[in-house]
Amino acid sequence: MSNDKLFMNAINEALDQAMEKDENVILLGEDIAGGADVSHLEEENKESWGGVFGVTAGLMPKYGRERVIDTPLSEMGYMSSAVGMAATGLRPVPELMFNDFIGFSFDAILGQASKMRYMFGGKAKIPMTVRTMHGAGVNAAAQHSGSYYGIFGSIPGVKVVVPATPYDAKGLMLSAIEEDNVVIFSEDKTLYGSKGDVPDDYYTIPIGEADVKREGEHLTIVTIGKMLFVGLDVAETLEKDNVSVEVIDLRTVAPWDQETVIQSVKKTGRLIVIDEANPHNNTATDIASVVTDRAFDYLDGPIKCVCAPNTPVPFATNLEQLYIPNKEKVLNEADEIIFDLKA
Amino acid sequence: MSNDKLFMNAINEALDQAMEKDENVILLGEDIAGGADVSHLEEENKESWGGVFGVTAGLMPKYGRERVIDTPLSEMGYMSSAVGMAATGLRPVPELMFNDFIGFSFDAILGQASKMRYMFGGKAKIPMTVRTMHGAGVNAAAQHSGSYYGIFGSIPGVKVVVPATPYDAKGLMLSAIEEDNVVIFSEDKTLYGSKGDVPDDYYTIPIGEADVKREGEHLTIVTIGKMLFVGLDVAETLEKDNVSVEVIDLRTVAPWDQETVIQSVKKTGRLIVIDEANPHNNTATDIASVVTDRAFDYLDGPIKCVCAPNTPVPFATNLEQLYIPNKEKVLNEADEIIFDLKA
Amino acid sequence: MAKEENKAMPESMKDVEASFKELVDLDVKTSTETRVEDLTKDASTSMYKNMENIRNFEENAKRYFAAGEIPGFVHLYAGEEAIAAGVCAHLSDDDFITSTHRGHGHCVAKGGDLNGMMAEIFGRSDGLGKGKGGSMHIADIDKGILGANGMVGGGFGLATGAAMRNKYKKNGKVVVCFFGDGAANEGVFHECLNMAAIWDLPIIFVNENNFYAEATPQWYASASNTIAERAAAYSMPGVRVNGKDIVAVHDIAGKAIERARNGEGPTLIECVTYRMYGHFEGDEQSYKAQSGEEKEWAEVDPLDVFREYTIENGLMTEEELDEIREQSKKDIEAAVSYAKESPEPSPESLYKDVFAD
Amino acid sequence: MAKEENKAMPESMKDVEASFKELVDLDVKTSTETRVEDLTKDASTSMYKNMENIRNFEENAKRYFAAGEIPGFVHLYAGEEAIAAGVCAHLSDDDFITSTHRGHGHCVAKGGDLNGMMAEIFGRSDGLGKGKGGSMHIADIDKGILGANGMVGGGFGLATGAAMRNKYKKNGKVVVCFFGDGAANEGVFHECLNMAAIWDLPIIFVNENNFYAEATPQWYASASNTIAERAAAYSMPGVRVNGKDIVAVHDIAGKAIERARNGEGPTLIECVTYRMYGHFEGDEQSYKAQSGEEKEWAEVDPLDVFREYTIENGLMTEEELDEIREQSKKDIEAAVSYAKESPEPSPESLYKDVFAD
Ligand SMILES: Cc1ncc(C[n+]2csc(CCOP(=O)(O)OP(=O)(O)O)c2C)c(N)n1
Ligand SMILES: Cc1ncc(C[n+]2csc(CCOP(=O)(O)OP(=O)(O)O)c2C)c(N)n1
Ligand SMILES: [Mg+2]
Ligand SMILES: [Mg+2]
Repeated sequence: MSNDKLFMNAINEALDQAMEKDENVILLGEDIAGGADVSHLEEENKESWGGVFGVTAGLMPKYGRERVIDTPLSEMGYMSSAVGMAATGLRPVPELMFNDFIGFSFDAILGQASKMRYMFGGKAKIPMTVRTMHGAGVNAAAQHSGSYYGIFGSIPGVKVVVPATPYDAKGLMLSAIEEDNVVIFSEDKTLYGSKGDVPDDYYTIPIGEADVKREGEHLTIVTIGKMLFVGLDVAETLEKDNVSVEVIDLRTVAPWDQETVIQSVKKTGRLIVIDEANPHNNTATDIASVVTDRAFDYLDGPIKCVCAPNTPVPFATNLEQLYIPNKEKVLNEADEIIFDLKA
Repeated sequence: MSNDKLFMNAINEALDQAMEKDENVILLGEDIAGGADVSHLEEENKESWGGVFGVTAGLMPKYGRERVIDTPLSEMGYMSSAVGMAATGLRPVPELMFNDFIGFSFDAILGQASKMRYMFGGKAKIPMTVRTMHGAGVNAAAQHSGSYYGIFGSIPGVKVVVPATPYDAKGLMLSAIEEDNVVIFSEDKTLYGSKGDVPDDYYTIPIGEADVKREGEHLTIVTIGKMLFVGLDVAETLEKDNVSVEVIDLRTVAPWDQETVIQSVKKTGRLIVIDEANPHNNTATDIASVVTDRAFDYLDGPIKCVCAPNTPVPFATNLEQLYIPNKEKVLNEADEIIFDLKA
Repeated sequence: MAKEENKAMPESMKDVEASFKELVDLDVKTSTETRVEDLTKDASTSMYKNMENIRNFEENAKRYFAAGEIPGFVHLYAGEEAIAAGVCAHLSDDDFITSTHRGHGHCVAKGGDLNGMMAEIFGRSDGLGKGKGGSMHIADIDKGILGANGMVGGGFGLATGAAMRNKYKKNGKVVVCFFGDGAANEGVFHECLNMAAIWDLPIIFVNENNFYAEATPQWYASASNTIAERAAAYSMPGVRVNGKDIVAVHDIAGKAIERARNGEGPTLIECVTYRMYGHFEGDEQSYKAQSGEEKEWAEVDPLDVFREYTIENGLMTEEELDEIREQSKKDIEAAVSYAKESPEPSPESLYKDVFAD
Repeated sequence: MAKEENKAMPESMKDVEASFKELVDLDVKTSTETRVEDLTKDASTSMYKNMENIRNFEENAKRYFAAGEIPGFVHLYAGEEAIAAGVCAHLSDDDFITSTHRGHGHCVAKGGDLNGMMAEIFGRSDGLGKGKGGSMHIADIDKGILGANGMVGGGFGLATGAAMRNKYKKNGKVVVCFFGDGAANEGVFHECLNMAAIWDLPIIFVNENNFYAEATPQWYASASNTIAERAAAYSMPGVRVNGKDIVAVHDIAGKAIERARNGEGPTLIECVTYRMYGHFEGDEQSYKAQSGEEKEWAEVDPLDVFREYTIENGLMTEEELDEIREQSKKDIEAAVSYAKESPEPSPESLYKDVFAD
């Protein structure tokens, strides 16, 4: 059975089923339950917040505070503790509330989790899934709106997942938790309220596989996370000009699915990558460079990367909307490579 | 007057002249002097280490401990303190001993220094130069050998400099300290012992300008830091096959010099970028994607990025040497785009 | 909690010792004496004016956030006015402060322009940050405000660095670092208090212990009963004071700032307080106690406490106090109009102010 | 300092109280009693054997580094043997430790394979890390060694997490986190001691205060006189012990580990010691004192201290001790031969072990 569920509930359901299945799965983070040691809540086995946006609501009451751990404001401490838990056999799922807080806990990933197995000659496993949140769109300003999955993706030993739909979110989360490696699971805060079909049963979606969300002939658009909807929107519009667009949802940004993308580009000869990250040294430019290298002779034009500008995220609504890649920007870039196609 | 100086001495001379010129220039870091509060050293105004590799030796005795500050092992504390110093009018030059330690102090750059001016509507200036050290080659293993200038380069509001020669190191350091912005000055530890001509006088080299270290017609090789010497070596070799190579030393990796690189590619039609960073989401892929976009019609073949593999840095000498991009790897990649040129 | 419920200090809290004891065992120095002679009428007037301005600023922020005119995250300082107003009374424009995500109060008390602040949280071009920073990033460096900070603990380093600068310049200026009970568990607290202590920096670490970090109680998250006692680990004086009592805060802060100006080094001051509203607007606050001493603390209105005090001690009359209140309401309403009339930022401004040139 | 100069404990250091007082004013509990009845001959034998193995391992690491056969950074543990050997005597393979950049001693004492360790620092394929980690990354998870760590402070979180796991599994196992005086100034020290305390984790934080962090003295970098006194900020017991005296270390560690196994929570133990050589090989050590009490500490050889003790207390004879020493020399030489004969890693291994599949 399956039915329409919210993106945030799909994640919650995945966490619930993973915890149900394996007692080694432990959640920890700031206020993922909330109200720890508050007597009137404890008495009724109640949580307070269930996460700043309620994504983990209901899990503490069901699994108890020993498996849903509210931590002090100590990102370096609890993130690196999660690495220690993973190295000793648990499957921790730490939450870094906003990916912007990586500034307080980066060594847990860069210095420890991503390198231990290699430095120890393959003798360690770090089965850890870091839940975090990225993206602009809610006026959270420069310190709470960044998209840093590309930084994580540059680190050897780290896998990075960015789901766009509730269905993918659940299946990818369950795969991530099954993984014996460090996985950064980055959620776009503006997608939590989106709805989609999500099977009730436990199912997984392989990490490392992109998903062709729409097939097309003339132009390939690769998208990351929320940008999928910009890509689909662009495809609708261009269809009116008889330009057939293939939209590929990357889903895993590291290691990203080179075969699927290159196969598509060999068919269409044209590529646009949409990535909300800042424009330099990001996943979009990585894709552009790999595709130019591996499919150069198939390209009918330059590869276009549509990203956020090279600025922090602004607060004011009008500026923030201008910051996020949108349909108009993509269409402008597209013009340059599809003008010959337009009837 | 000018003469042969060591790379490390060129940096030391730049720091010395900057401190001489402006009393607001303050150095701070771990053991940049060494022996703080050790009576027998204090009595003779002696330092102990002058930095782990002696790069800052002699500056404490000359300027005193109030301008050359040994800090506790508190990277987040002293790096973010440097931001506070800069925001209030000093020109701090904090040293992050190894760039790998960014895991302990990333918020100082990502969350604070790079965003303050923007968030405050242009009302803050952060004239801070972070000296740090990258690169493999001395068996320092995975936690002391990374090349992370590409991560810094992805952050809006941050400039990143990676010098390859003593001459450039001095001139770029003096420019960095004159800058009213955050500059990451990343030194390759294996270059400290290299020698080159360095004028004794105070001089600056503009940040953001690449340097054509060798002119050529058929192939452009863009290099970062130490990779310059791999590029020049390759050029020598290919000359024998009558392939004329232009070697561009990027010098500033963010913002990198698009005009110089593109002008060269428009002339040669071929580009190889050599970058010791891990292969994904790095400066090389950024260059490849921008050049494909802006000079697509001038390209006679795919752009090749020669980088470190997607692994941590190994300890054993033979593996570490295999890890670092070298002449053979570049020549292999080159073959694919210049076979038609070889006589 | 509706505003009219607010009380002045309950008897139990008049004796700080006692009330803190109930809250948590107290084993650090506590200020009880309130040195009236220190408080001139002028000082009282400007402190009360600041408290009213903060309260009215927050009430309006609350109203216009609810009305959807102020976007983003808004963390209100209402209920904690005595701390910012009491501490900043000792500072001049060239003393620095670092603030937090709950920063409106600090910025008002330190002299931040009310119009510019209000326009900023509305996201308008005349805001102190041209509408690019918003509520969590209000700053005014010329007024000595190094910025509200969205990163919990982000202020420790900025403040420590500013203090290093003051020490180097030998200018007799001090820095005040405001931070919460939750922030005290960030590693950078440890690093910066240690550095401030070994270098005898002119800095005062002012902790605002409002019982909670979001929905997490201080008594759960901190292994130490009090924040103040942590000062001992840095051979630094640690003091705990009733943060609802501006006279007590002003007294202790004055002594600490004096020490700092004289080059006698840093002080950690823990001010126990309670926020009037949720962690941020929209917080249902199911974690808050509905009875007992916590509730008592919640119901204390520091403005009422000070009104009572000034009247009892003949510093101000009720009429004078009401006049200040009315004027403040007018000033804040003017700030709201100013904000509403200010245009949204120009599209080009998105690309500006990344680098200084 | 040439090895022959080493002394057993000078009179002034026999009374720990007194000698610490001279070192820095001490205001924390200190272990002085050394409970002989606890020390069986077997225990003494294996502790002494570990001390000898560490010493000989380091002497050889020093020799082959000088000969250019061991590359990279090498931080020697010589002079600090009593700490690792005394603490690990209480641990079994399924208790965990986290180590530091100065990790050879911890790994030997925790049962790390000598051949595999030596091959690792030589960078050979039979090393514990297949030659990919080297001196700063020796690990053997099956032996409960979560790794040496090149990041100062890197061990705090790993250890705390392992302790959270033990608490969750209710398995009665403990974790020991070794760290230096310099590491105690990293923010993660604060975060992890606080977490360990609020959750009563089965963990022992063993500080190795060897006077210096590289060339920076503890008395300069730490605002607290001692590391142990910082425990109070976490309502945690803090103890200071003579780290040159393995009997004292063994005694205190035993009590702390017992507490942890019984679910009574964490302990911070500061072991005062001194390294025999430089921070790393190549360090000229111009910062070290040439006279006074620091010099006295420098000259104490913990092995001689223990030899004297075991003979005086009739636990072992000089002959037995010498025999252990000789055997240890042989074993380490065998490890060196093993390392030298081991091939360098295969080129393909560069690309392996990044991900588990
Ligand atoms: C580094 C960091 N971690 C977490 C957060 C999310 N967050 C914002 S405010 C807050 C609670 C802060 O509590 P406290 O320091 O007591 O200040 P208060 O809100 O009570 O004034 C948290 C966890 C953040 N903004 N920054
Ligand atoms: C995060 C980090 N900062 C700095 C360094 C450089 N470093 C290596 S060892 C060391 C000193 C450590 O001192 P201490 O903790 O006292 O240990 P000891 O060397 O005395 O055993 C420093 C600064 C590092 N490796 N990691
Ligand atoms: Mg609080
Ligand atoms: Mg030390």
